[in-house]
Amino acid sequence: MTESAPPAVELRGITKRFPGVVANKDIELRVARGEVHAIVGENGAGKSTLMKTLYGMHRPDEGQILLDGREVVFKSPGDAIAAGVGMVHQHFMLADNLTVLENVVLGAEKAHGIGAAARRRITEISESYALGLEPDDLVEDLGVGDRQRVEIAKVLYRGATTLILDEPTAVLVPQEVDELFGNLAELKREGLTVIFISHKLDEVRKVADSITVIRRGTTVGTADPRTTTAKQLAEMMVGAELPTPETRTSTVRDTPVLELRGVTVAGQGARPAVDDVTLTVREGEVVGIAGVEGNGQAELVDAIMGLRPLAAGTVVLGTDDITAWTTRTRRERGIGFIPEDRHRQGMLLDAPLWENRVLGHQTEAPNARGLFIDRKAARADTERIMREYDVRAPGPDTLAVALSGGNQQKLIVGREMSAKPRLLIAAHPTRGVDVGAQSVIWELLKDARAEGLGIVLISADLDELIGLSDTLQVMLRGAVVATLDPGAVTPEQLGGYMTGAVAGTTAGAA
Amino acid sequence: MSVLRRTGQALLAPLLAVVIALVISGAVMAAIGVDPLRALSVMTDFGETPSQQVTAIVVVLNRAVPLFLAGLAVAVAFRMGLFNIGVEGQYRMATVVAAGVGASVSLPGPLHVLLIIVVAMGMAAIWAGIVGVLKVTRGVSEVISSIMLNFIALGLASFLLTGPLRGSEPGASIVTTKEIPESGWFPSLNGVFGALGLADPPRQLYGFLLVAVVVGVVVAVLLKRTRFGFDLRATGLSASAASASGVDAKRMVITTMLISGAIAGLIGLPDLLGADHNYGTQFTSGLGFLGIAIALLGRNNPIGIAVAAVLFAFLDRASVPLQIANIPSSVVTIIQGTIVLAVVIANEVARRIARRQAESGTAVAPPAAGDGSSGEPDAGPPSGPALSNASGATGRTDPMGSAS
Amino acid sequence: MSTATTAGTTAPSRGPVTELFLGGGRGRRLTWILVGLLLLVSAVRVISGQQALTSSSTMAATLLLAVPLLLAALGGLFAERAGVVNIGLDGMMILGTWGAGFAGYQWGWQGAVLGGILMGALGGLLHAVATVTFGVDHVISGVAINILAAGVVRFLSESIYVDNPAGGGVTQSPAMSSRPPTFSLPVLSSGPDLLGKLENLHWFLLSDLAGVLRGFTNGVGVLTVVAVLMVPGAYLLLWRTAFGLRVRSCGENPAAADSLGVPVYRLKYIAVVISGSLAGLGGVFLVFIANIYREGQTNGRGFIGLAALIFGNWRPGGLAAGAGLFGFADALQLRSRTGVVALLLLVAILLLAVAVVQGARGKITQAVTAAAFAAASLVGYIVIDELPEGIVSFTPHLTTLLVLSLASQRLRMPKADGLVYRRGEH
Amino acid sequence: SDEDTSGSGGSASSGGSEDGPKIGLAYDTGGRGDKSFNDSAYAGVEAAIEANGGSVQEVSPNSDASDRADLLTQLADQGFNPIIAVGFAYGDVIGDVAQQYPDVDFAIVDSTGVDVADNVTGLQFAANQGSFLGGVAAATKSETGHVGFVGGVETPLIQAFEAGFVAGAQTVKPDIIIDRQYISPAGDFSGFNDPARGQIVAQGMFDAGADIVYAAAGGSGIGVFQAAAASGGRAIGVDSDQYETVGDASLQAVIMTSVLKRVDNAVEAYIGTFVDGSVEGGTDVVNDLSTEGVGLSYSGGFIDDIQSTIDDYTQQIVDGEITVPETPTD
Ligand SMILES: Nc1ncnc2c1ncn2[C@@H]1O[C@H](COP(=O)(O)OP(=O)(O)OP(=O)(O)O)[C@@H](O)[C@H]1O
Ligand SMILES: Nc1ncnc2c1ncn2[C@@H]1O[C@H](COP(=O)(O)OP(=O)(O)OP(=O)(O)O)[C@@H](O)[C@H]1O
Ligand SMILES: [Mg+2]
Ligand SMILES: [Mg+2]
Repeated sequence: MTESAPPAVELRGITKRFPGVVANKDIELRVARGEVHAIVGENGAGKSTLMKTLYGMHRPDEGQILLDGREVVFKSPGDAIAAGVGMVHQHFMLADNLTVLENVVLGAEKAHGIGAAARRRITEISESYALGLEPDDLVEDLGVGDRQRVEIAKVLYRGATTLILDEPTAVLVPQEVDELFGNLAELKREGLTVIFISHKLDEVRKVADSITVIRRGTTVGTADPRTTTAKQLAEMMVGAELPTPETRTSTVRDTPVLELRGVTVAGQGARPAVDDVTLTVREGEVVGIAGVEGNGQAELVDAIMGLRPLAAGTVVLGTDDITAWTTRTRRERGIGFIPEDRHRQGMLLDAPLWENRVLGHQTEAPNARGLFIDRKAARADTERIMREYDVRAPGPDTLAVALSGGNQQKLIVGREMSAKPRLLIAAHPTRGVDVGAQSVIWELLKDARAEGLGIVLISADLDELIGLSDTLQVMLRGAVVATLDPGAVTPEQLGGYMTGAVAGTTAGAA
Repeated sequence: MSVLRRTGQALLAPLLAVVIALVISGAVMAAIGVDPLRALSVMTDFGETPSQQVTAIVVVLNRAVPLFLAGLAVAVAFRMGLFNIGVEGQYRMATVVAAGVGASVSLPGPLHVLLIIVVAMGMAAIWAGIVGVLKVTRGVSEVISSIMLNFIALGLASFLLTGPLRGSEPGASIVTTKEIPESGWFPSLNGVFGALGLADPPRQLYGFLLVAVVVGVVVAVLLKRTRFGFDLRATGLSASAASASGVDAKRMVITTMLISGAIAGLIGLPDLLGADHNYGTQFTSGLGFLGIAIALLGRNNPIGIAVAAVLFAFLDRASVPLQIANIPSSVVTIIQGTIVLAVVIANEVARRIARRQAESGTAVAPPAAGDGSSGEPDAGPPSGPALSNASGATGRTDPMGSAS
Repeated sequence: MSTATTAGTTAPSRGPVTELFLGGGRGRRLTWILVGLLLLVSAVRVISGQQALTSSSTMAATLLLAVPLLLAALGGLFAERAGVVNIGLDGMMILGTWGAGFAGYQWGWQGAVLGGILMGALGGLLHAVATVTFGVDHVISGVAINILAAGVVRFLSESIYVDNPAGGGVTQSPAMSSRPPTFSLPVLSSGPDLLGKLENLHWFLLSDLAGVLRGFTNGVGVLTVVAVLMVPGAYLLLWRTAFGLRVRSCGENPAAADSLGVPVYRLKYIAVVISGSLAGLGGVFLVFIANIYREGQTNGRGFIGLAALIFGNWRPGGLAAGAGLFGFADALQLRSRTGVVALLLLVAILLLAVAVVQGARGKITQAVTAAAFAAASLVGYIVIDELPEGIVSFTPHLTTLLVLSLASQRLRMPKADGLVYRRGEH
Repeated sequence: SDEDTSGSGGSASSGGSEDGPKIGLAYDTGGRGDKSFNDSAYAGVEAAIEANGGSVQEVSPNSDASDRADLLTQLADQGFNPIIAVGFAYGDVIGDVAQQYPDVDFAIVDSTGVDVADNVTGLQFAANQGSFLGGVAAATKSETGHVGFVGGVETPLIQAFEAGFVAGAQTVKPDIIIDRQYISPAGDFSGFNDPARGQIVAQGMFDAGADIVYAAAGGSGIGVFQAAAASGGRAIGVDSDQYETVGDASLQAVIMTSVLKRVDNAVEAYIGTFVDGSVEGGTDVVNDLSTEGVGLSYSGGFIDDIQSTIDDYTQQIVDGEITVPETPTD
């Protein structure tokens, strides 16, 4: 970090406009060689846009990009790759139906072909950075963590010297995050430069050498992670206090809203995806389900929602055995649903907001009148939700796709809450949502809980899980392996249970 | 002001399409030494006498009615992401069976017609239902099964016609079913011309036009206003989101195919009930495929489909006067092809222009500014996202199929 | 795939017989399936006395009927692997027939090949321009191309062939000025024709095998040879080369490919143009049979090719099997109405096997359904002598549909197939 | 209306005098250039114009042939008279149109004018008689005692060809083997336009031992000729003298004869009666062996040696000693 050496990456006065939006305005960024540089900012602040510019995915309307002091112009990612810049996208850029090898060598076939030489090279990379990749695995069979390592392998395979990671930790458990940070440290030692985006400010402070804060498309300043607190960072980002998910006063009542008895869901192979799960959610209780992604949480949610047939067991809502009910009936009778993947299950991206407000509540007031949809009432109610839940969009006729992820999520939360559910299934309710929106969503969940709502909370964010839950259930290979008291467990301990490092007990159950 | 701009943008695409189609067709005609203007005047010349003009209109409308129904049948399925390429076979089966049943019963007028309509809709719905059932229970792609069922319908109709339902004399050169008695005919609308003070044309304007209009309105209301229509469109936009919202995807596939098929069953009836009164070897085929083009042209929207059907019918009629004016009638087919292409290309171009306009117009910070105008350009989806989904669903064995 | 993995994990508990049939990977399994089928068909032939089932004549016809479908399906493979749904295959095939006819009467069969490929490629190019550059929905564009192609060839014939001294007319071209060469295996299927002699003995299995072999080796046209070689060729190109990987990545996740510097648009263009060329080549094949271009000659074969592609799970071997099955059923129905009835016996036996297997697996409903259909087929076989033309005509289509519904395999299309890809918006 | 704007289409003979008939000619699908009955009809019109003056306007139906009625209507509206509809497919619509234009004379090829309208004349052909002779020729010339019949589409019209062919062949050789196969069922007209299937069907017959195959299959017939050429067999053409029209020397060598349907003669004669003013509507003109409306062609000289046999049977049919069936028996 000598003063004289030019920065590895320097962005000067970058401006990028999209139709109707200025995503980046006059951005300045300096990243020194061999450092881990974090970029933080609200949802929609323009972080991804900036990184896409640096990676040649689009060209800036104004401004310059300098690498090691020399100005470069990238016409395509190919140019960026050639200049040693690699990027791991927020949404993985992987072809599911191709193998790890094919995904890695794609576009870089010149280096080692697509055959044995390439396989050797990938194994080499995988071993030296402990990525643990099998070249011939189909990507669709891999979990999130592995997918991310494939992404990293892709970049390393191309000999990148500057690595961009867009929200790499959003979907990882602490152990995986630690592994990732271990990998980053390894990269740093090799002299690679890492730029990474995250909403988890503690994490940022832990791993970054320096931080740039972006607000509303423009740089508001840089911060030193050693001297800046998370609170200060958050204030720079939004001018608001850093929220915490803490809820310590218990509101748990006696009446159960949901009982799962021996719920089993068939899996792909011989092993069931959900294995004999029994648990109870009471009124006013948040039951957190912890688990590394792919351990049956998604299937469990599907089973509760009636989206997947049960191989065995019963689901009881209140006093009703709902095992044979359709998804629609379940929703009508008081189950709210915030799905894990809002683009896939929560929204009609190409439909206007008011239709998205109707979605999932087609048969309920104020959306429906008899067999007809009440368009007027639905529009009006959408406007109410937008107001009450601070959904920032031009109006109820805006297409959902035009909203940022956080705003989409707030609309979903508002929609589900509006139906006054008895039970809420919330899968990753704040994933990829900025701190401001996060606190709004947390507050909403807390308020609803206080009013007697039972909540099943699934989250990869362990702080959120521990902070919000009254009871924690840990899932491993489809089965509940531990029931924990969130008041007495640290994220690290929890991570141990999730990965199976600590054997399952019912430690300090409430 | 903004209303003006909005209507301007809404009209931009169709206008552009017309211009593109005219330019391309004009170029083609010029290339073969035909004066495009003369061709245009021949095409739009509906004759000198009032009777000829009204006849021309009748010819166009009579042709448009089945095309409209075909487009509608395809569009309903398209809207939920199903590609019903099997309309062809559906209406063929419907028509032959309805003709057979219609000829073998005697009922008072309206009941007789009603029976024929119900039989036709039912038969086609069953034929389309097979596609739906195979898709949800066996995971068979609707594209492949409906292509196959088209051929099967062709053979089966031929078997029925030449076997059990044969009504024509052994020597007759056209094999037909028995003629439907007069109580089963659909009265023509020619009385309307008299009422309007127009000449009574020698050709009968199909009374089935009214049925088509009613069906069009019902479909429009069904799709736009009802809960069912919402579920249907939601499934088309995102099958996964729809099922998470409580739509029973399997049932939806079957119901939609049944509705699409039932509409397809009507396609052959204008001719059957209004003119031929029997089904024969010369019965008009190919309407199912044209229906796909019509649906696409009309952007899966009943009004658009009506316009598209009339346009195609108009072009079809023009092929005769073109030949008489010594202009190759294949020009018409080329125009039809270019128009379909032009419309969709125009939609794209118009969308881009609108975006660019918005871009230069609004240059302020993130979309937080909620003044309503900045988001406008996105409000008009290009050719209907349902379409890209429809093709996306082509042959996909989705989770529904795997559950069994 | 899933069966392969289960087989792998349960390997130790398997007896030597199972090992013989199911071990040794895909190649061995395929061989056994083929052998089994031949045995079955052979048995049915002997029982029913329908020599047409495995005669070399039927096999040659199968080949003739299957090759155009195969070429169209291969065309579809390239387009759809690159993410472009090509419902315009039929239109491109029509253009190919016209091009072949036009070039063929002037420059002989080599000219016809070029002419057909060129015209088909033009159709593909148009599809690429519409779908890739303009982002037009693939189905729309394909349908438009089908309509357009029919108009264009009629129009071209009208302007070129009417009053052309070389002959031809609105609906047909003059005859080709030379014929493509054909090949036969010396000694075995020509000259002494040993296979032919063996076939005529009507021995169980041996004669059937001879019939099949002779059908595939006697008087086979150049294009047939080329088309058959294209099946492994397409596999090698798409799965074993960098180009193929890139093409497939465009069909699976174009955004990912783009982010790695793969020129997605260019590749889609190339793939769709190849697709059109192959469909056009299918058209050339049809022209070679007739020696002229004739309007309506394709007769919907492009659509069947598309079906074969889906049937074959977007894989070269699979689509070849689909085209072959269709071609066989079609050949049989064209050759012999009574032969088709024998198929009922075949179906009955197959369904009975399905019933037994399903029953053993404890899937009672499936087993009963299969058994019921087996019984119905058997009754049909016994009762029916000859089917009416209308019914016979759809044998191949019904067969395809039945096999698909029975196999109920998990077909998997390329993930981004049919989705319009727009890079950013700028 | 005949400005000279394009070289194609009906302007060819519009040089005819103003005072001759303005003939409207509505083709069947395929239109002019089909080397078959559309062309034959045109040849008849041409000859008639040669003789009587006048002009012709040709029209063809659209792709799904849904506009046949409109074709006739517009021709009538434009003042064409007489109007000749080529092909039985017009049988469905010609009655309605003709009744609306009682002053125009209509003729329809291959269908009936009886009980249709007073101003419609049917120009019919005893195709079964011609085919009978074809059967005679095939049976006489066959060395293997095995012949074949390939029908395009299983319509009554083509079935009449089959019936005549079978009767003729069996009359000569009662124990002859006759393979019979259609390419597509009734209502599916692809069988007239699929040479590949024609080839495959015929090849099957040749492989099975047939040496002469009769192709009553429209455009698919060329496939039959190909099969004949490939197997060293022979074929019989249909409608027009296909030896002359096939335009391919190697195929000429296998076209032993063609069963002619003299549409040209019938059309020319009809126009003649029109000019004379002796048209009788509501009737059929049957063109059979007695009027030489059907017969065999001798181009290529393949059947010159059996001409006396053919003539003999012709005479028997004309004399009514042999009645040729119109529908096939199994
Ligand atoms: N292709 C695009 N077209 C139009 N607008 C876009 C496009 N990409 C991004 N935007 C807009 O630009 C702004 C910045 O988006 P960007 O993705 O850079 O935000 P971000 O900081 O990465 O947000 P997040 O934290 O949610 O990932 C947003 O308002 C977004 O709507
Ligand atoms: N074509 C587009 N048109 C309009 N807006 C777009 C377009 N593409 C992307 N955007 C906007 O850009 C934003 C950034 O896109 P990105 O893919 O990074 O999602 P995101 O906002 O981070 O969502 P999430 O938090 O769910 O990951 C999105 O919120 C979306 O609203
Ligand atoms: Mg982002
Ligand atoms: Mg985000």
